[in-house]
Amino acid sequence: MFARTCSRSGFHCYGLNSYQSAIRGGHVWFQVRGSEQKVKSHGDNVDILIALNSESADIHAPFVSPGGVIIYDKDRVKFSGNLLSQKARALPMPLGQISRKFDKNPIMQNTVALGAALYLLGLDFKVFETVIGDTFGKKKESVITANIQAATSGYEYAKSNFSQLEVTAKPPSNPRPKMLMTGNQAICLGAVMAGCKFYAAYPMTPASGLLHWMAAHATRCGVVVKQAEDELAVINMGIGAAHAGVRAMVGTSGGGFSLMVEALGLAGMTETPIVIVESQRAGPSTGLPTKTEQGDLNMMLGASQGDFPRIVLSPLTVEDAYYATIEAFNLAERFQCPVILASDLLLSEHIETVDSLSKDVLIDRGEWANSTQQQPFLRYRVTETGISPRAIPGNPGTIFVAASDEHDESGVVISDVLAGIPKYVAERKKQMDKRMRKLEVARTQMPPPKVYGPQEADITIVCWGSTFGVVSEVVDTFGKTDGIRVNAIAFRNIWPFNAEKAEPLLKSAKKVLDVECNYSAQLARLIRAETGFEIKDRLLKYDGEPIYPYEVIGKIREVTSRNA
Amino acid sequence: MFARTCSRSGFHCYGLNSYQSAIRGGHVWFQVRGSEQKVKSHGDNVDILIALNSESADIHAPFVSPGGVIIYDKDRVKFSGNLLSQKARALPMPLGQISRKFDKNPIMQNTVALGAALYLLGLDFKVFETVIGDTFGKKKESVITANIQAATSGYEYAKSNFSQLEVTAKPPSNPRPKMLMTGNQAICLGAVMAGCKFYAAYPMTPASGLLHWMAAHATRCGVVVKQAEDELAVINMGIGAAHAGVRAMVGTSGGGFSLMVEALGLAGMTETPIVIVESQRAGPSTGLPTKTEQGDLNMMLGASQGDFPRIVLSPLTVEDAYYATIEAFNLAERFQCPVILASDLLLSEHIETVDSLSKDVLIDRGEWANSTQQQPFLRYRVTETGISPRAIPGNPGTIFVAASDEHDESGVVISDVLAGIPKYVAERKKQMDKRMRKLEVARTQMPPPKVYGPQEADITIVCWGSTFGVVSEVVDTFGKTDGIRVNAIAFRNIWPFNAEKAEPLLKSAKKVLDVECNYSAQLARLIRAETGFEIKDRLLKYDGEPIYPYEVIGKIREVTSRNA
Amino acid sequence: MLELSKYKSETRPDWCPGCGDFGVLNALVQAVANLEIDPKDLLVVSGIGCSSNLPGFIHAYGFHSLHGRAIPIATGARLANPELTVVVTGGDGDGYGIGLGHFIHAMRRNLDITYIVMNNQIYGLTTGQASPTSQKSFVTKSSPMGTIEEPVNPIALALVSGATYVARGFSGDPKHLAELIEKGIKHKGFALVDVFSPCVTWNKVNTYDYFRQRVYKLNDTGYDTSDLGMALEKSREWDPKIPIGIFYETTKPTYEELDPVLRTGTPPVKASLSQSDVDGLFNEFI
Amino acid sequence: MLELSKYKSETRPDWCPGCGDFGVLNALVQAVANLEIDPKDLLVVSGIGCSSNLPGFIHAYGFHSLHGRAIPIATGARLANPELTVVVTGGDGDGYGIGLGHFIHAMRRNLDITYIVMNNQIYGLTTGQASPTSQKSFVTKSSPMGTIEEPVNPIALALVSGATYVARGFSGDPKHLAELIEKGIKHKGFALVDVFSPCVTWNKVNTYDYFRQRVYKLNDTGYDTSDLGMALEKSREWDPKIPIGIFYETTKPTYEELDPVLRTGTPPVKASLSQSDVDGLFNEFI
Ligand SMILES: Cc1ncc(C[n+]2csc(CCOP(=O)(O)OP(=O)(O)O)c2C)c(N)n1
Ligand SMILES: Cc1ncc(C[n+]2csc(CCOP(=O)(O)OP(=O)(O)O)c2C)c(N)n1
Ligand code: SF4
Ligand code: SF4
Ligand SMILES: [Mg+2]
Ligand SMILES: [Mg+2]
Repeated sequence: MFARTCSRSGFHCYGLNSYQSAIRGGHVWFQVRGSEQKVKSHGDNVDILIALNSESADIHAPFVSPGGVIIYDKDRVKFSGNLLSQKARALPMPLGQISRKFDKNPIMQNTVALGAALYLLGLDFKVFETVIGDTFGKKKESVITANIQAATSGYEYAKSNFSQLEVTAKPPSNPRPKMLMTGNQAICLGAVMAGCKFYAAYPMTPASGLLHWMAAHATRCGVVVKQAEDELAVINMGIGAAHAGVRAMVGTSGGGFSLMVEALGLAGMTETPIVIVESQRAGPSTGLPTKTEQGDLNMMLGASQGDFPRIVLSPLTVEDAYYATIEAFNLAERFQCPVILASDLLLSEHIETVDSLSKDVLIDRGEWANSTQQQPFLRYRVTETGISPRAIPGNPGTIFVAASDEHDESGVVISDVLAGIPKYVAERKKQMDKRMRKLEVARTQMPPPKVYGPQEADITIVCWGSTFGVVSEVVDTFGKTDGIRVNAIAFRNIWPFNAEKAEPLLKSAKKVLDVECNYSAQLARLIRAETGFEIKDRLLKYDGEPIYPYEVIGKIREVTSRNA
Repeated sequence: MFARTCSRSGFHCYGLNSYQSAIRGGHVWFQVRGSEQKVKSHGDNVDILIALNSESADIHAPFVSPGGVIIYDKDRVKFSGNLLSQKARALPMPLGQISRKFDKNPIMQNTVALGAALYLLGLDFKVFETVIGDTFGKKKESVITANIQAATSGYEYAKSNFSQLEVTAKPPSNPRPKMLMTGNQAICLGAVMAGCKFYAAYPMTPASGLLHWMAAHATRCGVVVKQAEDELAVINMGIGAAHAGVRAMVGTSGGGFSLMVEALGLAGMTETPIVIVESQRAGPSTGLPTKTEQGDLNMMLGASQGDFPRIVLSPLTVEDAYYATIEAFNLAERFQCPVILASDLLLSEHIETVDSLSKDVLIDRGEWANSTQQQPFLRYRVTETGISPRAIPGNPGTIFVAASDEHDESGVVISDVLAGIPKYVAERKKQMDKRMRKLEVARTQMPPPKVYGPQEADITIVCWGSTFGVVSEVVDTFGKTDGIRVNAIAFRNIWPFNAEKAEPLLKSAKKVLDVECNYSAQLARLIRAETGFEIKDRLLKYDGEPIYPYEVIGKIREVTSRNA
Repeated sequence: MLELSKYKSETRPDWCPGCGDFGVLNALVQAVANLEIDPKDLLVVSGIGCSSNLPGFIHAYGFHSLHGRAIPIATGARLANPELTVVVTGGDGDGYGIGLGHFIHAMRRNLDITYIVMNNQIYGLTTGQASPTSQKSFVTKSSPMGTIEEPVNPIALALVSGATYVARGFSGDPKHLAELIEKGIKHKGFALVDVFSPCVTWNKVNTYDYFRQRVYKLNDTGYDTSDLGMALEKSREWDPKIPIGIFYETTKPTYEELDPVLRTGTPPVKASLSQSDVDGLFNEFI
Repeated sequence: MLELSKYKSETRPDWCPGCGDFGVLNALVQAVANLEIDPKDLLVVSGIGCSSNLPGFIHAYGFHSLHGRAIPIATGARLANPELTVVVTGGDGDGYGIGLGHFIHAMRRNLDITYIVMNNQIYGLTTGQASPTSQKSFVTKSSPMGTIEEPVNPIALALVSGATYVARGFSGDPKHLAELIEKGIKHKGFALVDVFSPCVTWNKVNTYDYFRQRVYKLNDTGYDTSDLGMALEKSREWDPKIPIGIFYETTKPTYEELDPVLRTGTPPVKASLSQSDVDGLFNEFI
């Protein structure tokens, strides 16, 4: 609600929820950063920390920025204050006491604290009221009133007891409400704008948000949403739907993707377009379900037996998630193969303001057989690009069977009685070559990695996916203020890997630093496999937490100072 | 039976069955090569071709060696003979007519033809009789008699109508019966010798042979054999059995391995030792179930989300399959992680004579907690090698829970209420580091790739797994007779990849040729990812057939003649 | 009735001579011909197995998918285009072994598809291992001492899982089988047709003769197909006689009738790709 | 009886206050204490879910495995060491959703393990989506218009799949539940104990009150637990009253008694690693 108040007030903001699998209690906190400029990561410091229990207070107090404050319940939280940095202030408030006046639900404490925060930052209380109204819109009127009253009390309490922050928010001169969404929501919005008509999933953090949004918008957006019995069913349903002709998407995290591996090859072999969202979390295995990581790249690239074409895109920002999703559908249908959208917990679940997204969506459905197809219809016709015109059930004159067994141009399987006969040995090779040719064509069409920051730099950071957030912030801030010039190469269209375009960029860099949220530098390894270029300097994080700007900056200093 | 007659007569031999998924008919043939020397591949040519239908006759006739013969049914097979090479002979026989005298089963035709072959090659008919006796041992006496009579008739018919081959087999001076087995059987034998007590599987070509052998030997070898409902169950049963303390193995092909992906990470996370045989066949997807390929390396390396230790071995020969399996069990328990034994259809199903296998098997069960363990028992104790002493249920004083969630040293999960708290963020990192340290230790212990042939060579062939068979034959024959000196580097302990040992070997080679049975040169890509070394010359085959010596030789000539 | 030749595929079945699956193929062709389903509107989905090769042998759209995954594929296709007639064909290993979970979940959905299982009580394609319907003590390559598990009872499972049409046929009686399939396709909701379809190569116990001596038709006994309790009892009958025919039939709303998007009537595959109220959708995020 | 404290884990359960799973944990502890099972000989296996966290909260060997795979893990462990008491615990999503196939195949094996399902008719850990046992029309995050599938009936499935002990408990009645679990563990063969274990956070329909008003004990009605037909009938009862207790109990040879290796008596984990007749084995290949 706070983030939305900021965005409606025309501020940029970026919010991240830190939570655990367990529903109950645990250590839950939510951090929001707002600014007039675009906010690209969760940042290092917090301006206002709201601590509802002693643990949160102690853990996060050191990160309250100079000039910032910590608001805590003075009756329940024991807080000494000596963990705070010099210029930060501790603001005890009777949160529980005030909130109990309006509702017995302890969540109301948050609302009181939010009210106080609004005052401290000088935000417009009216905007907040509209947000509350919309958030609880479907609930009882009394809930809305109680919340507004609680927030007002917090606002008033703060007003009479504390002074505003020095860094009070100056509303932008021309306040234009901004869109505020999570990466998951951006993916959903992209999908429905791209004409997705089928979404199947099995709940799994951090991909569940996709299912929830899609289920809530099914009727409105005309998407058949199916929660299936497991991820095996999920992807096969998606493939079935795509075979029948709709644009279909499925979503999961690493564990669920593990179960989709066999069917990935099925989509590859039958040349069925399907979009798979893989929102990574900290592994291996069940790992840390509510923590972030970028540890599944090896799996996405290696999944399923044999060689077949697949495409992997990793959106860099919430905004990019919208566009990448649309692109994913187009690529899937153009190349008739599975497309994996590699997200992660940080991207999927953090909330961010986005500049206006284009409503003008280009849809490319690829090549289709027309209904007056010459007979016999060759669904898997060998062509120069490897792309064979598609057809779907219901269409007259294009009857064929899609088979996971190797088949000839017409789709007839050649794995049984025909296998080993020279003519069909050759036929097999032709089909392999045809399929893999699509990947080669796709490779040449892949854009180069995104170069961000100055042309000339002392150090070039290599990253992919959501890590671009913190990296770009460092390029923008540290890179502009410090003597060290920093730029970044962000890999987003990851596979097929366009080595011709990537290699010169890497080779011309003065120093290269790989920044990834995983143990084994999976992107760096991919780069070496495809270009031979080895990135020796690496900032790798795999403790479940996202990478912080100060960590990147520290590493930059280390690398640039060494034998400089 | 023919191969066994050869091996009992003291010959080396190598046999390969070519067949299709369909049970019935199709194009089925079996080729055997025998020699006094070790036979390392299926070879290019056949000495005796037995064709029961016209199709087989036409397809294989061109490959009959000079001096060789084709035996066919003169009543049913239309065979012109002009497909034969100059010095080869066509030998029509009334196979059906003779065989019907003894049994109405058309399979008996084979036996008649085999009898003829025995004569043509000058083999001892008595040895053949013992083989028939053993093969049909459990069946009725009458079956044995019928078979022997049919073979005798064939033998006699050939004797009265044809002359023996010029290349008649000279029995070795000191005929010692040799062991004859398939790769699958060598794996099974290795497993039971290593003390495997649990084998689970779901039928899948070309791994089914493992299940059949194990099921037939369950009682005798004390192995609990479980055919499960699917491969998800298979691997999880294996992990459960290993957790309870036995040496456990599971077997499948690529499609089934796809379903095991999630549990591979479970074994990695819970540090459970398990041996997984992955016998590759031509993919992607269902592909060509009865054809060979080495296309699943990417999958084996990338399977399952996140980073965790795994080990991949690819046996080079049938003999090596025996030793690699024993090693796999030792590595699995030493490093408490999953070990993948990468076989393929060619290795798993071809039959080969092996020199005596050692019965002296070294068993290393790794580190164990003793029962007077200090309390609390730390199952996942952080150690220098990353290896933590194990314990199993039933043992007093070492109670713990194995969890797929991230956990602390004692095994308590830290993914729920504890996640995100700084102490446990650090704990998570420690566990990741600990697990991955095992992989580093394993890496340093991995032997260098096998160098085969002369130290100095004009061209060095890089290969893995069963392809070593044809490659080593070319090194032995062509490499010794032609002016071009050839040697080979065979990768067998594939992962963790020991770059320090591999790189100098590759860099010092004059020319390097990569020979693999897959489309995308998966091994070459791995080598580049790990060493930066790019192998540009490649012989890649992916039409389902194994690589033939003449193909390797052709490629060698091409590469060495180019800018020589 | 359409001509049977309309459904004739260019590809000759590769089944062993005498395989029960021929009878099933013929019965299916007869059924769709009787129902006058245009081949272009018929989608036959299968998994992997000898039986699962069937889609290649009938002239209709087909999807020969993965071992055990035919039902999810069919579900997706049907949800995308409910104007198609969707028939799933496969084996006992495919459907009652590796695919068992999907089978049961599909039945509780009551999606309007027809599932024909060629139950030969063996894994045919992989050359003869025990299947989930293999009788106890059955000796196979994977069970040399005989199987020791209770066989799955697909009829009983269907009855307790919400299937609205549950039948069993015998490929030795293709006329009766064709009727069962025809009714199954006509039935609105999930229809199971389990078929005794002997594997002449690997199952030497459950042969044509075995079944000829045992099967009898429920229909001939004045059986009431609306009585679930009775159906459950009949589903447990095996020795000395085995019932075939329709065990149970009922009417319940189908998934298609209940799904909020499908019940609007437009098949998703024919819906426009663009959103009708883009501005409203975007405004939700402000 | 052993002291309950023997089974006390160092780790405090992280369930929401009031969660039904507390009752199940307590009942399980009571049952194993009554049976005097040494914690070192008890192996508790689970999948993933709130309920599947249970092994961490009892002092015994445990395996907290993958979502839906607890039964195969337990099967492997039990086959390797039949001297262990193996108890599987998990949720409705885990066991009747993603794990449904394993569940049914396990029952037809009649392996001697006890399966306790904390059935809260919701996906708890993932914050409230429809589960396979969610009642029709149930509104959740993933079914905002209400679910449209027939719920799975685990009791009926167990009855037709060969389970030899089939019971249902309620965590609001932990004493009765402890008895059911104790009998289940003592029972030779596969025992299912389905438990109504309310999720106080995400399921506001099937609450303690909901069940308190509806459940009655079969035992109180002079019910005959050996009558499969009657058990099937009872398994379909829901409105207005819901039976709890033992639905069905029978004696059949267990898998352990039939397996050719296990029936020799030595648990594989204690068998020597070396082969007794190496020469004979090698000679087979000559
Ligand atoms: C994941 C996977 N595991 C195993 C196989 C191998 N396989 C192919 S068909 C089959 C069983 C066939 O039995 P069934 O479904 O009864 O069909 P039938 O051949 O008897 O008609 C198996 C195990 C496979 N294709 N995929
Ligand atoms: C393969 C896979 N898919 C999805 C998940 C996410 N997930 C964790 S628990 C759960 C469902 C939990 O429901 P249930 O089994 O009923 O347990 P409860 O939390 O209700 O006790 C899901 C879907 C997962 N861990 N693994
Ligand atoms: S093996 Fe059996 S099921 Fe397969 S085609 Fe032959 S008879 Fe039919
Ligand atoms: S969310 Fe529900 S099931 Fe999970 S601990 Fe809380 S009450 Fe129990
Ligand atoms: Mg079958
Ligand atoms: Mg639940």
